[in-house]
Amino acid sequence: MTVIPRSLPRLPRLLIGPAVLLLYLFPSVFPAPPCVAASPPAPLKIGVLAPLSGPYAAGGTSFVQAATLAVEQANAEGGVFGQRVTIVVGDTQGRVDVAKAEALRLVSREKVSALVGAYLSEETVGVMEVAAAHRTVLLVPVAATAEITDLVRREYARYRYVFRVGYSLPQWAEMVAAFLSNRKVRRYAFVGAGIRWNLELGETLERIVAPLGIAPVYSAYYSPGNPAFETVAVAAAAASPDIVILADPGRNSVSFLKRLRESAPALPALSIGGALGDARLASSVPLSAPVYVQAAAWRGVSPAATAYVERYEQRYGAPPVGYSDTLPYDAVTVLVAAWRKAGSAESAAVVSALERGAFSGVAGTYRFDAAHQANWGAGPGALHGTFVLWERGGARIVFPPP
Amino acid sequence: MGPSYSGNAAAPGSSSPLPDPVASPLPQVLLDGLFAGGTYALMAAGMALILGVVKVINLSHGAFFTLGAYVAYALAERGVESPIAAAPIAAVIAFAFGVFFGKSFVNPVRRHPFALPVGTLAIALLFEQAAQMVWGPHPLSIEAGAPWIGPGGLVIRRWGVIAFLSSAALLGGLKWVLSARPGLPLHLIAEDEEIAGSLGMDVEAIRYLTFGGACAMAAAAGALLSPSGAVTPTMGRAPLLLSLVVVIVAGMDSVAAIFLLSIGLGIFGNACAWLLSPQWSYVALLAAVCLLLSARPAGIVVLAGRRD
Amino acid sequence: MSTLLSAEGITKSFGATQVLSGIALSVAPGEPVGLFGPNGSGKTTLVNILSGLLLPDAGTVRFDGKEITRLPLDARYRLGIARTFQIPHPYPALSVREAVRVALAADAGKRKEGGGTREDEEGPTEDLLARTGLFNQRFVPCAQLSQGCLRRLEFARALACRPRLLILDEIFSALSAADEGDLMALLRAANRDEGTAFLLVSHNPPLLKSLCRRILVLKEGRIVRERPVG
Amino acid sequence: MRSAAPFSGGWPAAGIGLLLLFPLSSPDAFFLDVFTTGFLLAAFAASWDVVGGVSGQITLGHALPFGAAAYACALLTSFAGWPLPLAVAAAVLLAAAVGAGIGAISAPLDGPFVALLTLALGEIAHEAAVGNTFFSGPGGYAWGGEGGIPVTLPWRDASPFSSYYAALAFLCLGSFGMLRFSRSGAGLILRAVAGSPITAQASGVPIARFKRLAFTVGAAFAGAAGAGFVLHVGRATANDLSLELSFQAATFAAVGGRGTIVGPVVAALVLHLLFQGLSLPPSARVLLYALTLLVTLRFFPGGVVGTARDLASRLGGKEGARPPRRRGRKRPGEGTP
Repeated sequence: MTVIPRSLPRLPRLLIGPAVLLLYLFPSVFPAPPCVAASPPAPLKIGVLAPLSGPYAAGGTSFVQAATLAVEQANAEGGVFGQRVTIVVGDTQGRVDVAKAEALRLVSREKVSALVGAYLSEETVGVMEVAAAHRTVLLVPVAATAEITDLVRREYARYRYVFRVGYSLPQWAEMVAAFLSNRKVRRYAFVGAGIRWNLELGETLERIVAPLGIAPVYSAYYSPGNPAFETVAVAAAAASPDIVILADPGRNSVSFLKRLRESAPALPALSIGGALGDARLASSVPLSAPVYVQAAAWRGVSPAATAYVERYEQRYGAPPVGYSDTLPYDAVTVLVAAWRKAGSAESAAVVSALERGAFSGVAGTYRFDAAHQANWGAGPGALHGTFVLWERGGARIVFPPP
Repeated sequence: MGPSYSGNAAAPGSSSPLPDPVASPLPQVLLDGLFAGGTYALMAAGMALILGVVKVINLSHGAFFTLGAYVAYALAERGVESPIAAAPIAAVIAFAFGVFFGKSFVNPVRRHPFALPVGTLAIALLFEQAAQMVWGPHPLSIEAGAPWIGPGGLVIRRWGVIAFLSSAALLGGLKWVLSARPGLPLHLIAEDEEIAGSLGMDVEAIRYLTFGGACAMAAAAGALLSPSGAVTPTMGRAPLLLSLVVVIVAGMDSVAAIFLLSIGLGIFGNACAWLLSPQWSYVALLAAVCLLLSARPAGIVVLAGRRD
Repeated sequence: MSTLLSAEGITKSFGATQVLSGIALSVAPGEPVGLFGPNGSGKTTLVNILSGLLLPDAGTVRFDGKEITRLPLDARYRLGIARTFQIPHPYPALSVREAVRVALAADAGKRKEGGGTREDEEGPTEDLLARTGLFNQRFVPCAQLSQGCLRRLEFARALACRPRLLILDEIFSALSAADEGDLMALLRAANRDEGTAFLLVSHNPPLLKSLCRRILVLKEGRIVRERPVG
Repeated sequence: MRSAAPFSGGWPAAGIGLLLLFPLSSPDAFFLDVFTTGFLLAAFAASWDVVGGVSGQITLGHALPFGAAAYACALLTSFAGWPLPLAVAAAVLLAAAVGAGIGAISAPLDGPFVALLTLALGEIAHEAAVGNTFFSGPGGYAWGGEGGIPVTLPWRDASPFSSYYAALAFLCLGSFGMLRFSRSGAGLILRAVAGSPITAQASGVPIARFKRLAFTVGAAFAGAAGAGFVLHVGRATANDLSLELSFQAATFAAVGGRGTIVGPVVAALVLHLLFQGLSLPPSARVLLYALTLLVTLRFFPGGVVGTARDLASRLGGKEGARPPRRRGRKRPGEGTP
């Protein structure tokens, strides 16, 4: 870089040289705008948004793995209107600004026909704004915050493209309540990370089980920064509940369960989806008392579920955990079915197809209510998820009875 | 594997054998606090060595802790169950990495007290991402082994004892090394590099060997503690903060202060979780740190007074 | 006012060792006073207490009749008490000119709150640099100055606030003849022309005799003799 | 730091001109969004440099004023219903007050103790934000916690061009203001305090007051960046108070060059655009980011712009002897010896 001689007039001379150079460079960085597609019809793209780096990479990776499997399944069945379906992945890194930027990339540059994502609540609400602004269908498999469906209800015209495939917090509590009453539990302890999602789930569950004569004897929310597992485990054991409900889908659930088994070997535990659905983790926890895991679906719930689990295990070497992989799988399956039903990938048609249709997925048949929330819950005809019990050989479905 | 629960799906509320209720769980909470303090001390041992001799706040210490845990997991998968066997192997691997980074980065950038910690942060990022690529982001877990039951139903956690004893051993060893004959070079470099250099000591070599040694200590700690929780790429971040607190507040001058402060913080954290609420135990710890820092007279007057 | 600076009953101990026990001294306005004592007699500790760097265990320090025992170093500078350090700590990243401007800015802050602005400082800075013979090195980073120039910079910094009392801690030790000559001339000029009193700490009796009118002798933390110079 | 050598005067102007022309090459909305976030993070990195670079107080809690302003904007517009400009002004004032508070607590400390204290204060704020559900929104569910709080904006979907130019204008104004501050009398005194606190104090500088001033000014600019960020993203989340954000600002300053203000801005822009803009696969992105940090810090430990500036001043002739270019300098008066 030669030092620019000082005698020349300053600003214009300086500006022209590098400006021309970089402008010439930059356009070559982005692909030229796609010219008219003369070649065979370009594949239908689904944008998948999930955290693939940072603390939430575990959930995000199984999210993308399941979506890949679902697309391969759709292509095996001949694709959609004769076109192949592919996914384009955006790493949201667990941050709302990155999630919005990646959503923008998938929609404006990759020209995806629909979005599936994201993983955390704050990421998803950010992506909703992008989907609404660009009128792109967005299927939300995992984020459970009520804010998503509330926005659809209050501003239907803008947010009607958003559908939630996963269960909302009240539905989650409803399913857990059904399981507790089935197990004839009277007193339970509720423990989890001190985040809003857990606080709301705990309050909703307490409200729903009260009329059933079930009450929490201990509830504690530890801070993710310094989770004092031992103290919480000791306190939970001291309250001698019938069961400890562990509302932490992340890695802390394993650590906490180990502490609980050290403090109260005979105390049963229920993990609400996530890490403890992984066979490798469950095998490292003493089974001196039942370890129940709640999942969207499990091997044996339906022939489709069994086929999915076997294909997943054969493809990725370990069976799905039943939460951050099964729900995205169903989201992509529902989307492809909606495309086929609507006869086109155009958003308005797909929205009306999703609003009226019933779509079969691994966890059962999905129908969407006025707030575009899938029909999870304990009622008849609802998607009720599965509760399994870990045993030496593997997991056995215990509720609802097959 | 513990005794498998062969009972049928009887109502869990039925009278299953619970240990006789301890009068009040406070002694158990304090004992667990002791063990938690042991884990902070285990991490702090390596950090103190680096801060004292290499004079760098090593933010990659947590990543080497994670490396040790993954080595223990890999060995457990191949049949070497006990973490105590895994610790030395993890230490050797970490020592090699530590020496490499010590020689290629820490030494050349030593003159810049700000670029160094940021560089160690980049090393931590490197390790976390490499661990995620090799073992995947999913949490992994090693069989923890049943705890011992002490007097009055007191649960003595296996990994807690390991953490407490090995941290006492490591810190004791560090104290002996620094004060006795073989540790003289370390001590001199800690005091004044120029003098040590002028006495013909190869300061450069001692520096990166010490860095490697501290990384080995972190990896050994990671291996020893791996059964206590889940093994994930970002598991090293939480203990790093608390050990950093201990090392800087206790200072390098007394190894015993580091051990006692770690135990104190561990017990204080658990007591807060028990008396206040677990949600705010981390905030209570951090508030304690703020008070400790502002109470510690590290102002200008003291420094200048000593210098003249 | 008969005394500019007065100190009574100054005692200070570090841990077990009693460094100063019951020091009393006074400096009249414009009076050149010397402080002589072997190494370890507590000279530097006394200077640190008088300049506000250290708090005494007991005793009071007054300036212009007002008590300033607990007043910090920077406040005393703004009052007109400037000190130099035996071991200077130069700014690593600032030039000589900028170092002097810092002192002027803080001093200007005394007259009108809000710190000196750039323009009105240009004259005094150049003038001060010229008087202390640092004009040619004004853009040299302080860290690269010779020992002699560092002492001149100490002087410039102290003179920046047109002090009424200068506390000089071994300012002349280990200097070249030229530097020593210049600085002695500068000190005499400040004392004669601007009436600046000074307390010169030194272990060089001839130097003290030639500059001071009265010499205090400090031994084991006490003032043992006071010799007026004829 | 030596005042601007002729070499570095030209480059920022060229850079800004370039960024002004860039949108004319019609990039897609994603790239404009990445640039906009880049400008805001660059302003944040520069505000870190006011505290960590100019006044030499290494802070690891600089996300605190940033997040405080973000949350203030969100709470004031969504909960208290304030108009946006008023909320932003109040947010910046709050951030400055937070900075003054941190400055007051950390003034007596120095070195690693300041870093640790600010880190602890930042983590406390982050825990409070994650664990707290502030209030219930119109839908009856609670806002706050890790989900964050939305900001009620007067516009629905801002056009990428308007947010790009707004952020660029903010960056230019902010950096110009911070450069002016770092080269003002107060900036000079702060660099003196950073260099040798004892000599500064012996020159009559009330160092606690000036250290607090550095924190207040840095926090005010950080707050402005935080408010800008929350206007662009539309939501204040606990990540705005996270340790990663504080470390990111410190990293950009280390790579760019502490104390140069321009250095952290350039480093923030280049690193952010390279690693968010090129949409590399995640593991490759993180590995490349870490390796770039290691290599640049290994060969430019004083920071890229810092080293470039020193190199240029050595190249541009014997700087020592020539006074720097200064507009309208009076001839030095006849100093009477």
